[in-house]
Amino acid sequence: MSNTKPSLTVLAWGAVALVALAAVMIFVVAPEDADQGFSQKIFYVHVPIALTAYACFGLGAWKAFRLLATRGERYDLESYTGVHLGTIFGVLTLVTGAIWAKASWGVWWTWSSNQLVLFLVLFLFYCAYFMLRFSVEPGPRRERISAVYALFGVALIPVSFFAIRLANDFIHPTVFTREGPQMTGEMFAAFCVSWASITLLAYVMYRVELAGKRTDANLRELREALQP
Amino acid sequence: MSSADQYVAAAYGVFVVVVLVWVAVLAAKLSRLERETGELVQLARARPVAGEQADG
Amino acid sequence: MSAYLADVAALARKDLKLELRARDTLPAMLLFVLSTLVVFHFALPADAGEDAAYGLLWVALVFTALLGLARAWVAEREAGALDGLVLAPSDRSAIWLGKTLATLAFLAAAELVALPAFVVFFAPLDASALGGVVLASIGICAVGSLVSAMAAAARGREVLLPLLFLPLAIPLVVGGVGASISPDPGTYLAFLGLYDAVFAILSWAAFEYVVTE
Amino acid sequence: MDDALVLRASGLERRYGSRAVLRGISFDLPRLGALVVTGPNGSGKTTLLRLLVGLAAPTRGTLEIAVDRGRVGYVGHEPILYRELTALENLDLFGRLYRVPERRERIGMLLERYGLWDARAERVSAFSRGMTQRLALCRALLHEPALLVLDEPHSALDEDGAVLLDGELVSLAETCALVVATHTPERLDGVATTRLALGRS
Repeated sequence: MSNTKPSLTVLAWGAVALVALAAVMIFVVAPEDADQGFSQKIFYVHVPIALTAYACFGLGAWKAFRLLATRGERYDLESYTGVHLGTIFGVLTLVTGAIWAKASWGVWWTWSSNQLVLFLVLFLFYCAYFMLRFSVEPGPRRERISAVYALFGVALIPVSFFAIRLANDFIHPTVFTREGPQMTGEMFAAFCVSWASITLLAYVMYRVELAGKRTDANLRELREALQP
Repeated sequence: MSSADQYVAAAYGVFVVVVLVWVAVLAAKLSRLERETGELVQLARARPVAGEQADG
Repeated sequence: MSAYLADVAALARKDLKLELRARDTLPAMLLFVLSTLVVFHFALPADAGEDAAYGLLWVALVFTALLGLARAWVAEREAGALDGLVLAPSDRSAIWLGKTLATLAFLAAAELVALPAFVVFFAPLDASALGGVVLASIGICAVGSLVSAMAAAARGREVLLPLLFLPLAIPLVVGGVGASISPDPGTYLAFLGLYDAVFAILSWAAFEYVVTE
Repeated sequence: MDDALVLRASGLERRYGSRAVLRGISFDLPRLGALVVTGPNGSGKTTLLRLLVGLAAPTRGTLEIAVDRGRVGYVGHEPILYRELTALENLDLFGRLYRVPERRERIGMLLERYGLWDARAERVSAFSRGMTQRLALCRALLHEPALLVLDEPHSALDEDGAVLLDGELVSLAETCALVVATHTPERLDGVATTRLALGRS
């Protein structure tokens, strides 16, 4: 079937170019932050990765919804890959966030950073997604249950964020907020390029991983068909 | 390297490492797929071609 | 609509009848919540403030609910009874609603024992705290019934259920504890209400896809 | 699908992961027809029946059924009853869910006809396999189905139980369409209008 999507190679090269441009923008063009100094550079990778993780979970949920709405068999692998990639970027968000917390406040973990805590909750939730998926027999039942769970995940994101903000009111009355640093033009440009590059990179990874999983499935079916 | 530089290097380093690990995992899958397709080709060749089977 | 509610009532009554006959879930939940509170007494340092006690009440309630949820679909799995319910012409969400109400009844019974015991052992509970318990219990049973139905279709379901349920229960614990200790419980009760609305509707709509192919 | 048919399957396929349990199954079933499905264990008989009653969805192919869910009766390998409820309680619950008119009378009549009236207040867990099978049949007939699907109904019955069932199938065949998976097709010769032999896939 003709694949109307932009070809993977074009996207891959695009991602490489964009990441290179982002690196230049971050380390050369963007000035150093006035008060945080050089460690503020982590901002340019940590926040885009977090936003990409949200996007992947959203993609996984959207494909899950399509699976439930149209019984389309192909959406299961797409939802699974989306959630898988979202979890990878989620872990990356936690790690880079911890490094930034260490650089900024000298502690590896802080419950007052709402976004970090949210990613911890989501990490627990989506690990359970894979536990669930691997303990149900392959077939329509597994696809539908995984899809429903992926949809719950997306509903959990805003609810948990609100809950964590509420929780911080009584765990740390003195809420330690760090508003976004006042960004100069170049800083903001560097952030946008970095965000675009990481999002595109994630999409390329999604397409490559999906191709791998589809080939795997096709091969199993072929092997079973050719079996004497 | 000042401590700030170390942390920035660590953050970007982790990002690059994770992407490379992902690439390595994909590479492993690719080589497995290559081996499996090879086996399937043998299986396909071993089967009598459908046409011959008719009068075989 | 009344036929739908009649189905829900019949299904919930069936669960209560089975439980009164087998008496294997409710007594276990009552003893579990009491022994958990006693264990917490020893777990808390002598000078621990009341806030810590409220936090532990919610840990006790969540894990007691988990005990009940682990047995939620046992009767349906024996002898393929769930297929019978799925085959019936009634809307499949009635199966979920019936199970949610039955589980809520068991959890309420356990709370009738746990809350007075908590007041005696630890600290007083005001109206907003009780409101928090009621609202959170609804959320626990609504989401829990669906999640335990998912786990029922999997191998290793006893291990899987807590993993699936606890992340979803975190907002409920935040709301419940907040309603107990915060000077301004209103926002927490409103948040619990929002959670119940969102996740009850989601569970109600999604249940059909969990039990059919 | 013209209305003389109650069931039409074309190119039905069902796959679990990569394993195809059913492939290329096609048949039609007239309104009052009786389909007898035979085949060794693991040939997909149970899977096909679960597809027909809607407990499973085909991976490929189409299945048209002229009967809605409320008019299908199914007796599977599992009795599909609550073990800790009594016979009466089981039939009462399913009777409500299927909105059976004059539920009590119909339950009494069925229990009487299948020799379970005396055991009506006993729990299914105390039933013998034969009694459980008969109660499962009562559950499937409770709402006067237009399509009755039976998965090896004779397997748990003793000789006179089987003879009783054969008699029932003959009278049932006049009022509803039948699909019976069996290892003893000869018992259904008088009733069968269509046959389907599933080979080991």
